[in-house]
Amino acid sequence: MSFSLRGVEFKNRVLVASGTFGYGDEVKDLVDVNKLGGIITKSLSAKPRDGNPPRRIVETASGLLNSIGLANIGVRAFIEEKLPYLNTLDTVVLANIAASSIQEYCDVLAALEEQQGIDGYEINVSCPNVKEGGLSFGTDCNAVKEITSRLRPLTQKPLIIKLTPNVTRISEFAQVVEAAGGDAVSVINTVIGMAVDITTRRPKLSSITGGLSGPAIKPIALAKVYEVSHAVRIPVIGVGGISSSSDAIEFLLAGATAVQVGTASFVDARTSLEVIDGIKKYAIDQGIADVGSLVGALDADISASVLQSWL
Amino acid sequence: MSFSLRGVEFKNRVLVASGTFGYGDEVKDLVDVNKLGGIITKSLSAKPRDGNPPRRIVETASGLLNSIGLANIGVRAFIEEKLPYLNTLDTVVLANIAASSIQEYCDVLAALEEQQGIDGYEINVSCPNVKEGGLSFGTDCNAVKEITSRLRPLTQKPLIIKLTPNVTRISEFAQVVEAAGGDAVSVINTVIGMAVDITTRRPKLSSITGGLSGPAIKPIALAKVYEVSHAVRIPVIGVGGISSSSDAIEFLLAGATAVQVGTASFVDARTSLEVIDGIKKYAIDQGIADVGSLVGALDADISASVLQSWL
Amino acid sequence: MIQEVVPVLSREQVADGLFVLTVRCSRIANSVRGGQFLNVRVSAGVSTPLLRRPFSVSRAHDDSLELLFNIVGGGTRLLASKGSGDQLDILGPLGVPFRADDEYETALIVAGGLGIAPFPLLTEELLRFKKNVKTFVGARTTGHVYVSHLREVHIATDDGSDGFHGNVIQLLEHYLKHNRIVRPKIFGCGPTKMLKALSESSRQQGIQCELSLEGEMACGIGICQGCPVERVNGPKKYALMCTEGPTFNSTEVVL
Amino acid sequence: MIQEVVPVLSREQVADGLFVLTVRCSRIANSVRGGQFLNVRVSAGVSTPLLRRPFSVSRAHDDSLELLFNIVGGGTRLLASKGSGDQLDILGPLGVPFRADDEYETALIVAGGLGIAPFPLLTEELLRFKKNVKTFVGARTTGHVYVSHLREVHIATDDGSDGFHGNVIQLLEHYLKHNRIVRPKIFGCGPTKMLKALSESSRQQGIQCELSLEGEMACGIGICQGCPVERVNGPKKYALMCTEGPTFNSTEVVL
Ligand SMILES: Cc1cc2nc3c(=O)[nH]c(=O)nc-3n(C[C@H](O)[C@H](O)[C@H](O)COP(=O)(O)OP(=O)(O)OC[C@H]3O[C@@H](n4cnc5c(N)ncnc54)[C@H](O)[C@@H]3O)c2cc1C
Ligand SMILES: Cc1cc2nc3c(=O)[nH]c(=O)nc-3n(C[C@H](O)[C@H](O)[C@H](O)COP(=O)(O)OP(=O)(O)OC[C@H]3O[C@@H](n4cnc5c(N)ncnc54)[C@H](O)[C@@H]3O)c2cc1C
Ligand SMILES: Cc1cc2nc3c(=O)[nH]c(=O)nc-3n(C[C@H](O)[C@H](O)[C@H](O)COP(=O)(O)O)c2cc1C
Ligand SMILES: Cc1cc2nc3c(=O)[nH]c(=O)nc-3n(C[C@H](O)[C@H](O)[C@H](O)COP(=O)(O)O)c2cc1C
Ligand code: FES
Ligand code: FES
Repeated sequence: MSFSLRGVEFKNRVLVASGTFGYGDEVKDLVDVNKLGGIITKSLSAKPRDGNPPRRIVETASGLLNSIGLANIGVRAFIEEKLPYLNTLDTVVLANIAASSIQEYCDVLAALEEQQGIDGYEINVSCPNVKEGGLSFGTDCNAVKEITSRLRPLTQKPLIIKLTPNVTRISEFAQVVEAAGGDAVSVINTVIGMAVDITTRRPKLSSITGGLSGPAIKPIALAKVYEVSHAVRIPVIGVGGISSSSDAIEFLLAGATAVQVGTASFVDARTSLEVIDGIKKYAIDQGIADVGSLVGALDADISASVLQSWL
Repeated sequence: MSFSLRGVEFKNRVLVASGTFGYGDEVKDLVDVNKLGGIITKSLSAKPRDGNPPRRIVETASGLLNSIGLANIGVRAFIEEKLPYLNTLDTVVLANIAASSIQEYCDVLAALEEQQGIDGYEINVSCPNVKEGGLSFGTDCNAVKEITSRLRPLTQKPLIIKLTPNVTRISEFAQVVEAAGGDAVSVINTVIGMAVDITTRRPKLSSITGGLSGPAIKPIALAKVYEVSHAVRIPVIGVGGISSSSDAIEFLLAGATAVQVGTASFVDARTSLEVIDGIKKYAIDQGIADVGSLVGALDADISASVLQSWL
Repeated sequence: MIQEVVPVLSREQVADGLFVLTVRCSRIANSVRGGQFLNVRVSAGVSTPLLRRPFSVSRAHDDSLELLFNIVGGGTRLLASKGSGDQLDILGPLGVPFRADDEYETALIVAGGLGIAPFPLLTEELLRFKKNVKTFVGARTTGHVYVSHLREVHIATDDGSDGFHGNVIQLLEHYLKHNRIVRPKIFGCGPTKMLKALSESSRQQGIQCELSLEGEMACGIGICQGCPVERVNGPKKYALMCTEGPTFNSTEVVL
Repeated sequence: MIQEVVPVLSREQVADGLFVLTVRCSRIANSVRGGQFLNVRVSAGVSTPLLRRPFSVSRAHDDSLELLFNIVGGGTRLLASKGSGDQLDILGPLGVPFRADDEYETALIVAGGLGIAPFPLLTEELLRFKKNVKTFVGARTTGHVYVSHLREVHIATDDGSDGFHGNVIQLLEHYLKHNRIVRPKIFGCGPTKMLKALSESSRQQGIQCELSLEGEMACGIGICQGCPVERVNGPKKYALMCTEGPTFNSTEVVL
């Protein structure tokens, strides 16, 4: 079940996704977090962020639309209030970083580098680039390249870039991350979506549009993981709609080295543990000694793929 | 309820989407098709297309993943076998055209122009451009522009381009359509997705990836309609996950001049009629004389929108 | 073809995980023929499961229809939770029925697992057409065997717990070796693997054979193009299972 | 906080569209306090509805809990279909309870519509703390009124079909004008509009007031940040309804 990334050992291939597991301490009554492959923190920015006004969440058909607006306590408070607890855990802790300028990404990472207990970084590039009038870094290949190459020299720990699906060819983004020295990519962040209240005639979310997650987007995430894993050699961490071990195995087969459980943790905080157990059971049932051998083991002829298909 | 496009009157704002209502004759026992705002045919290509091998459909969480491969009878057989029936109908008939070269788009449209009974065209650009190694026309702004400008002189009837959501900024595609003389855009075609059979370790679809439709994608479609309707002046026809009148009203408020019902017709062929009745009822309940006044009537400050949001 | 919201009259568990659901619908009951199916909306107003689910009509009475099914996923689980007092939105009768009234004398019905579903209705028709009917039923184990309303039943179980120890094709071949059947025709339904073997076996023995196929469907009425079956030859490469099947002559299709 | 799959003991319709669901769960029953809630998984194994649904604990017995709810959408419809023999995955007790043991003598409970839900449990506590309890309940019409396990109930209906003709705030103000209450404290729950009016009314009359708020929640345990409530002031702009509420002092929050 284990795998390693730039020398960091993950005890299994199931992590919990940023923003869906808090800072790990909120659920300790419910979940033995030490059993997880890793915890990815809520995105951290340089300063605390209040986040968006209500309404921030809307349930859609098999999905969750959110516009939290990256409400977070900021890197300083994280270090003081949350890191000590995370330090007591026997699992990999990845800090997720969000920012509105490249400098801010660097500052947050540098602040965390000074601390003990962070095993690596996941960079959320689905953030508005204030210099570019709020255009998302994540949809701009050059910005993603620059973020990766500016951060790379700042740390020897694993540097994972989390890609947005809201682009034409996500594999191009993965390729620039690879070229700039990123250790892995997480695929995918939420898909842009919207919901309208027909009674008030207003958008349901205060930010009009938000990010769609949950089972509804699983097929989309899987296609992106498949596309990316054929375009780069660095590991792909699959995320999007995973709520069961069979979902997770789909991602492994499609090319993910590991997976993250997101929205499903809201439905049942123990989902990630069930996914871990389910993968183990599948491996036994199928006579597989090494779960790693499932990664990318899809039996398919890529020539029948994405770009060929008529929609 | 009515609206018009380049002189063609639609009796209401609810059409049935291409590929989800056949050629109109298959469901005549179940649905009074004359009550529809319009029928959009299955995509027609120059030659008949067999379509993809099985398996072509997979149900996902609140969604349908398909890789029909544009199986269709071809424009000749359509003219001989299907058009006579469509000619008897008292509703707008739009022919949807698919092709693997720009010339093929032109040929099919020209062949249809010689016939009576076609009121306009919807162009499916989610097709592989054989010249470009199978890259989808729909993800290439220049290709969409060229398709529109090559087709425009060939007809005086409404020319609608159906856009794919699988791009970074769909509004740019709508803008080139507008500039090249397109009368409207349909937003959206299916979203690329995938599903894996973990027992056989093979993709569930023969084409590996396919197009996701149904309630799962409604939030995505709505966000795209909202984005496009703020970027162009030509009408936007909303499609994606509509299964009820309240869904349809969300699209109208977000900026759609009309809507299409797709996958929901498979669940209940009468959905489109229920949507029409439901919109009428909503208008009465809300004291709205003209359903057209709902179009784009969303009470929202666009500055809070897409590009600003942190995901 | 009609679409109607009909009352569920009863639901009964008739064998291990095997259910019979009876609904009232005289319009379909009066016209349906063996091999045809309904497309059933198992969830109303909810998007999971999204699509209708196809089920053979297993029996038809004056004004009611029986479906025979087992639980394999979310849709059938929901269906199994229905009972008297519930309603069901059904679409049917759909598909091409078995050609019961051909040139032959003895109908050899061959069913694997849930493949028995269409045969009680077909058997009634066959008897009306004065055919001899012999039925061969394969199941995993004895608890799964359900053979009501079938004629002259021969059973095979994979574990030998009931009848012949082996699969239903072996049972059929064994039977044909030891019995002379005049002008037979095979009617088969079951898992694709079994139908493939049955098709091959019938070809070798020179017996005509009609199969009812199974596979995913979205619309059930020929509009989605989602249910292709490869043809052996013919101008079109694929037939649609829902409108040109689900019954096919075994020589027509590639399984 | 625990998560447990518990048996449903009963479901009863107690008024027009109003249901009481009783589940067995001694661990929560022993510790829950008035104003706290459960996050309930109404659908198991299906993705619609996807999220848990929050419900106040309405009463607690030795080993059982009562929820009081009406059907407003898919989740509550599913919940209303549960009954004895079913199981329910619940998470709780969640949230900050009402501060029942403050400095005051008379508790004025003010509930609009389903806002009565948390008050039977609170009433028990209040009586334990030897408070006077007076209850003001507003409903649309008489069929919607359900006042079991409340104390000294005054009713207002919008249509005048029961009790005071008007809304519950008017009823309360009317009551306070005509009765001298010593050291009162208001406990309110109901639609946000009503709570806004109640907050304003209590401010004007100088009565301390605690409100239980309602709004969308995803996790219910402080991890999703999906349930912000604007604070009047303080270093953080928003409080989380699920972990810092759902009960708030009316002067703390902007409605
Ligand atoms: C013409 C026709 C007639 C049928 N008649 C009967 C019948 O009389 N009784 C009966 O029990 N079943 C019958 N089936 C199969 C039945 O439709 C499926 O079992 C049902 O759709 C499964 O739905 P689900 O939601 O429970 O399972 P899902 O969750 O959709 O799937 C569970 C498993 O079943 C497989 N499956 C799903 N749909 C089908 C399908 N259409 N055919 C084969 N495998 C499928 C899936 O691949 C998956 O492995 C028939 C199918 C067809 C096409
Ligand atoms: C702390 C708390 C305690 C609650 N206690 C109770 C209770 O004891 N009894 C009770 O009947 N209800 C209670 N509610 C409200 C209850 O959670 C909602 O009615 C329920 O979630 C609706 O689910 P649904 O799937 O039926 O409706 P949906 O289909 O989700 O929504 C139907 C309508 O209800 C609205 N709605 C959905 N969720 C909420 C919500 N959380 N709060 C307010 N409106 C909502 C939607 O905007 C929509 O208009 C409580 C809510 C909270 C936050
Ligand atoms: C409420 C919510 C908050 C999230 N917050 C963050 C975040 O702070 N940083 C981040 O990179 N991703 C965030 N995400 C995205 C998830 O980590 C994940 O990429 C996405 O939800 C898709 O996975 P899922 O479908 O399993 O939830 C958030 C998702 C949700 C639903
Ligand atoms: C089975 C199927 C076949 C389709 N065929 C076509 C097609 O031939 N041409 C086309 O432009 N769109 C086609 N579409 C896309 C639909 O017209 C529609 O854009 C899409 O499904 C989203 O809408 P929906 O969610 O309401 O289905 C097809 C969709 C489905 C599900
Ligand atoms: S199921 Fe739609 S065409 Fe057969
Ligand atoms: S509901 Fe998730 S933080 Fe409150």
